[in-house]
Amino acid sequence: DRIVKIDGSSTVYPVTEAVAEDFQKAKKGEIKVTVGISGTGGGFKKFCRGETDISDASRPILKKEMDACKAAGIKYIELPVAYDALTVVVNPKNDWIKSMTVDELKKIWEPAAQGKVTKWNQVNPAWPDAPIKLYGPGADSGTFDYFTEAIVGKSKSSRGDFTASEDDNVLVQGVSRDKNALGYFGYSYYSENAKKLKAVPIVEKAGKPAVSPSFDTVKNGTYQPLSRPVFIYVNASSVDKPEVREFIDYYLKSAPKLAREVKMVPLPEKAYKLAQDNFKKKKTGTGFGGEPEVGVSVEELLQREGKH
Amino acid sequence: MSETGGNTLKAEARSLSFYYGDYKALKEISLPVHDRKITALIGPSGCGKSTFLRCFNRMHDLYPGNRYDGEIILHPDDVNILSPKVDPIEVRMRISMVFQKPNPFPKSIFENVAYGLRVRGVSKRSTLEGKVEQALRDAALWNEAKDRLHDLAFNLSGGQQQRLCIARALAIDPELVLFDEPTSALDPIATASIEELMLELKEKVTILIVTHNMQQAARVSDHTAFLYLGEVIEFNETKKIFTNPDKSQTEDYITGRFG
Amino acid sequence: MSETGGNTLKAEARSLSFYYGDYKALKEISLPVHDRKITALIGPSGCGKSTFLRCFNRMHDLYPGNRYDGEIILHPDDVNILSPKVDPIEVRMRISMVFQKPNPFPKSIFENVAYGLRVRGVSKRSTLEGKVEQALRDAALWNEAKDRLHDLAFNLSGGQQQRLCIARALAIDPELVLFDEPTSALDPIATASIEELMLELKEKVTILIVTHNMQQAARVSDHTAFLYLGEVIEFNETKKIFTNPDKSQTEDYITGRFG
Amino acid sequence: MNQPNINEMRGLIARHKRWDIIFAIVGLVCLLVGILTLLALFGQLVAEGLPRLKPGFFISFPSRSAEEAGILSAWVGTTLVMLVTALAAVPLGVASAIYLEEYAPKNWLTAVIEINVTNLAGVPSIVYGLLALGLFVYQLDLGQSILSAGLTLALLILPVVIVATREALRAVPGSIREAAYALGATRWQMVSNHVLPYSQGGIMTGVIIGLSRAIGETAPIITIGALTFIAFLPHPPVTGEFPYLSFAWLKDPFTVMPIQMFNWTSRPEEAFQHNAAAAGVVLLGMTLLMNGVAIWLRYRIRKRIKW
Amino acid sequence: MNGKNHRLAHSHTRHLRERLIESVLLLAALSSVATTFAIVAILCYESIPFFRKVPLKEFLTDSQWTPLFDDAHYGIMPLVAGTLTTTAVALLVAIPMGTVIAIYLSEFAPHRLREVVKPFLELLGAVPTVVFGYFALGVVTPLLQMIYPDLSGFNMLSAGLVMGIMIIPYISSVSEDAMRAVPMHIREGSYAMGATRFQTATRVVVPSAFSGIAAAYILGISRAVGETMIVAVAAGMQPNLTWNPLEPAATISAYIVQVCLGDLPHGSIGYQTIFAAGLTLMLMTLVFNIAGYWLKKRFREVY
Ligand SMILES: Nc1ncnc2c1ncn2[C@@H]1O[C@H](COP(=O)(O)OP(=O)(O)OP(=O)(O)O)[C@@H](O)[C@H]1O
Ligand SMILES: Nc1ncnc2c1ncn2[C@@H]1O[C@H](COP(=O)(O)OP(=O)(O)OP(=O)(O)O)[C@@H](O)[C@H]1O
Ligand SMILES: [Mg+2]
Ligand SMILES: [Mg+2]
Repeated sequence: DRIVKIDGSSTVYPVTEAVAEDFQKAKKGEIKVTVGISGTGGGFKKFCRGETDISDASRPILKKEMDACKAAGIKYIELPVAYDALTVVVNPKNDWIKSMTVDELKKIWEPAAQGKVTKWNQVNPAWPDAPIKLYGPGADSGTFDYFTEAIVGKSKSSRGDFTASEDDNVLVQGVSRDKNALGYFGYSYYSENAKKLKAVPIVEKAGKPAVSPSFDTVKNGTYQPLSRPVFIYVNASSVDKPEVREFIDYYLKSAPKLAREVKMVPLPEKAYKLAQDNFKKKKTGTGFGGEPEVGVSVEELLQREGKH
Repeated sequence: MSETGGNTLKAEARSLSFYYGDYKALKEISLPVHDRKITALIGPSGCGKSTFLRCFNRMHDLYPGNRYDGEIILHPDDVNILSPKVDPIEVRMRISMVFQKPNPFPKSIFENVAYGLRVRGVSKRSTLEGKVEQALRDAALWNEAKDRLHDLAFNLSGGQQQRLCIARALAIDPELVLFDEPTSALDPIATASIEELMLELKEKVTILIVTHNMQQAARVSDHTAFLYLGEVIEFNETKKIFTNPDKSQTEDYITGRFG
Repeated sequence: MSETGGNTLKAEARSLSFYYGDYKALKEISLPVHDRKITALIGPSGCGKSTFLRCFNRMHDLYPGNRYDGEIILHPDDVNILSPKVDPIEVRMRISMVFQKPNPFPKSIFENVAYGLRVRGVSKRSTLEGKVEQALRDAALWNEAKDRLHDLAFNLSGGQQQRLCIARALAIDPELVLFDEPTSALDPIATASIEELMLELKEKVTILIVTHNMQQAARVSDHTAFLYLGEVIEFNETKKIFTNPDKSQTEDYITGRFG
Repeated sequence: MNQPNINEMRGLIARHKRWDIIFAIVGLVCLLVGILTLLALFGQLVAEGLPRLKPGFFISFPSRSAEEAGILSAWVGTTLVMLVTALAAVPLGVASAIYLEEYAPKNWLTAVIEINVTNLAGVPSIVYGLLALGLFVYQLDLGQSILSAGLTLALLILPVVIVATREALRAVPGSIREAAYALGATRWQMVSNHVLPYSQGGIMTGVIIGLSRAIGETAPIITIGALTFIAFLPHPPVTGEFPYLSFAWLKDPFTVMPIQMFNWTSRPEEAFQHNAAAAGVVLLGMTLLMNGVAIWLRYRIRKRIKW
Repeated sequence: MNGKNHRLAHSHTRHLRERLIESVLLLAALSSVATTFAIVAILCYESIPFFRKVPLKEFLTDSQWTPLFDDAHYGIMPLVAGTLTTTAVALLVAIPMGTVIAIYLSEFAPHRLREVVKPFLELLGAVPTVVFGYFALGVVTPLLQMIYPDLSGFNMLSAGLVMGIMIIPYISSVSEDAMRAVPMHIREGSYAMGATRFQTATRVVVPSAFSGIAAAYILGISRAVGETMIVAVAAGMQPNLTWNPLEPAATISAYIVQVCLGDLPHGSIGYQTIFAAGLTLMLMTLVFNIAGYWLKKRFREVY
């Protein structure tokens, strides 16, 4: 059997699934593709044991995982495939929020706010004297890591007294039911539920304009700092298998269309080109140093020296 | 209970039939049960004695598919206790039963005997203790049981269990007691004391007893009915039945080698 | 089995004691069981008759806390069947038992009787059918049961169940049969046929029977033992025991009102 | 008995019977709460999923478009995984129960096994997943396969099967055991000819609630690697040529119904919620179907055996 | 008896066969012990590095559980409290209701109803727990909020209630079987004394079936302690040291599943916390079970 095995993050899953579906149809079932969801961490665990050909990742590979892969002699090609735009949302009945600055968000979410910042007017006196109800993803998720890094400035640094859920639909429900709610999660959950939610335009720095999340603002890089790339990692030795090669080619070619279809934001054309080059060249290693990073552009990333 | 004993009736079966599903185990039985007398039912195994007895406290109600036909009138109230309108619990409160196979509860000896009283709402320790002791004495079990009242009843011997069940049935002062072979598992001495007890009891209560011991029937009962294949072949005063039965079948049966 | 009957022994209890936990139910019992004879055990309820009988097929092994002391020698092998080295199953293959409370399996009548044979590896339909019929005839149940062989045994009357258990115990051609009050639930006619059966059986097998029916003991048994409070008070030929017992206790017991 | 006495007694009975009635009502209410919850859940699922319950749903593979997506790989996977689970858990569970109830001497080892069994029942299912990942997938090298998943779920429900079976065995009266032994039956004959057949009803209950639990489990099989997107079927267990049975499917990758549901419920698109609901309906249907035989057997057995 | 030698020979093979069967059965019974050992081994092995970093004292006494945050605290008590509270709520629903249903079905209901209803109740155990989770969140919580408007959207109460309903079949089915197995003649004894159904059920049948009912309870409790998805969806996933069921909280099992399926790298301290938490849960259930074992032993009735 010719099987391409993929596992990993649930954030990347929809894109990979879409590609896998079309790819199998295009190949008339000659090549089988399986896609699992076991989280970025679980995916890398299997990947670094050589059990999967490709790993979906909503964050770059981290030091521990790099070590594991190295120990097992596994080299990988890091390919960004789409953007995920973290969206800050409030209830549609919330009429006082027109936009928020990163600083305001930080004031709400930083660890020091725990138990202290509990009312809207503590953040901005123009806002009402009403309690803030916070919703966010669980601390185990890449989304949480990225948001804290981007807003608070330090990964995993957050207040703890918010309602966390693994399941973004639960967060959607929570925010849509509560006038005083504020939450954040992936763009696709916002865009599917745009009627029940209101996305908050973000002001990156004082003086910059407030930018709402959308395909365009993410793609052209103005929606900052809450857009992040998501990746697939390809096992370098699997590339020798023609089915994997064909699959990746297909992936990078169809990603712009399919990502959009599943409500993820495609990378700029140029980035896909670069990714294809990297893949052809079998450029292994990660552009990150095993540490999370905010605000890097994909193009820059793809040109960095790969670290192992 | 009417004040005089005499020849008044305590209960009366009127063309009573009984069906286990399709099987007709009792065939139009009519039988009087005299007040404060002992009525014995005899007959070969499988003839329907237990089935008949169990009609009196509506035990058959517990199983689906069983069906009564006809009546059992309980006096002095003159109610048909088989009528669906009559509450079987009321019937059972007034009529108690000792079963063919001893069936103690998985409880202590004391709790077994006290059970009927508790069901009747008695909970005062001293009343219970008094009644339990009296019942155990009546059933000739007190000496063996008094030191192990709080042992599990299952650890008793077969005969002891049977006496326990007798004690349990007596503790509640019933009007009519149904005995299904109460002494089958008992030795002669215990049997003697149970028979004595019955004779004493009959001062106050009516007794219906199934026995396959002809001597026992002859000794203790006032009236005897001979059942065969679900029918009453003959009913009469015990003396008459055992000396000069009307039917040849009866005679054959009781003069069998073991009369 | 030795070829001659006579006065050889089939089994022998030698200072057998038995404990239910701490309670000593049998006290140094010594008793011979003669080959192809009927030995009766009599005694008041709770004296240890069932306990003694159940030693012979090691039934007590099934429960924790029970303890034997002393020996039961089975002849002609001369082995102590209580020895831990002896496989209780082998003992039970040779010694079968009818219990005090009828305990049929929740299977059909046929399967109840056939079970012992199946355990012994018989599975030929025709053999089974023949043996089952014979056993049911022997136990005087054939007429009642022949049309409902495949009915559940639980739907039988008390006495019918008892006879079924007898048939079950006989179907396997045992060397020694233990009867624990086999006729207590039976009417005189059925009792007569079971007693006849025992007399016939004794041509081939040895019988140990517990009964509280003195007449029965007198009628069928060759030897009688009188137990009291876990001790053998007297053992002798039945004739002797019932006419001229050595001990006054025995005399008191058997001449009770119901001798 | 004189008249006042009878009235007193009637009063007593009426008081006692009041409890009967109260209890019957309370019982019925409790029952209704359970059944109504089920009906509410089921109704909700049906209402939401009905539009998707068309033949196409059963014969299509998952897809990014909710209307095209189906549960073919999921229901086939569930069927095969349940087959493995039942074949592993039932014999193992019943055998353990028989050992504990009929053979085990009353010593510390037995006590340990006994406590251990009930303790296992409380281990969260995800921990079984972790165990299975280490044991079946890596150590025994069974891979992320139907076999691994089936065995994992078998371990998961083992305690339920054992506990229910033990109680069923224990309920067989001692007199029946005595009767069998007295006829010369060995322990195993006694167990296999009597105790086991008479307790089948209770064993069935254990099997039913065990398998019901297994069929709805998600977490442990995700951990060992059930797949969410799989657009092909495992090897067929029955082949056209001799020996007609093939076991290649045991090692195949798979997905199961609850995972498919789980995946769909966490999708952002509303349309997938309908798919999830429809899959839920099918899953409950499959459970009833799977347990049908056991339910029917239990009904038959309980009707036949009364002590 | 000349067949004797033959019988002895036969007994030899029979003996062997019996021993063989016994060994096979013992092996089966030991498989569950082996499972436990494997689980404990895995949990211990992975939590050793965790306990190297986090002293046991902190683990047991710190009142915060934020191992995945920058400012990490490793106090297990919030999770323990969440687990115990949801379990307690669930049991307060499941034990009375399950028992009542069992008694009702076994002693009161017409047998048609019983045979139809039981399989349907058992279906409750088959509903994927995610569905229950959404039911708790989307139906039960809003209903409860109509009574207590202040109830937070995520709370242990509705998770516990729904969990209780889910566990009902565990308790009702197994106890009903146990009650049904009480021999009829014992019931007859009670009815013959004039007892009502209720009296017979509570005074004779339930005590006689005690061992089976206890086993059912233990199964139910165990299931509640280990239940994951309902709590994960409906209780808020917020480690919160509180015994108030009206508040949101997280349980050990929910925490484990959350981390297992998340994006954390394996082998990191954050990931290892799940093993320490799992070990804690094992120990907790062990304590329950040992207590249950002794209780059951003391109250066991025989017939
Ligand atoms: N399982 C047991 N545990 C404790 N004591 C017991 C047990 N079984 C019987 N006994 C006691 O042992 C004594 C002898 O009992 P056994 O059953 O042998 O009497 P028995 O002579 O057969 O009487 P019966 O004629 O009433 O059947 C009795 O006092 C009885 O209470
Ligand atoms: N539950 C039942 N279902 C079907 N038939 C039954 C049932 N119980 C008893 N019978 C049959 O009804 C007939 C009468 O049974 P019953 O128990 O009344 O006999 P009995 O006179 O008490 O006999 P015994 O002296 O042996 O106890 C018997 O033929 C018996 O087989
Ligand atoms: Mg009878
Ligand atoms: Mg006895």
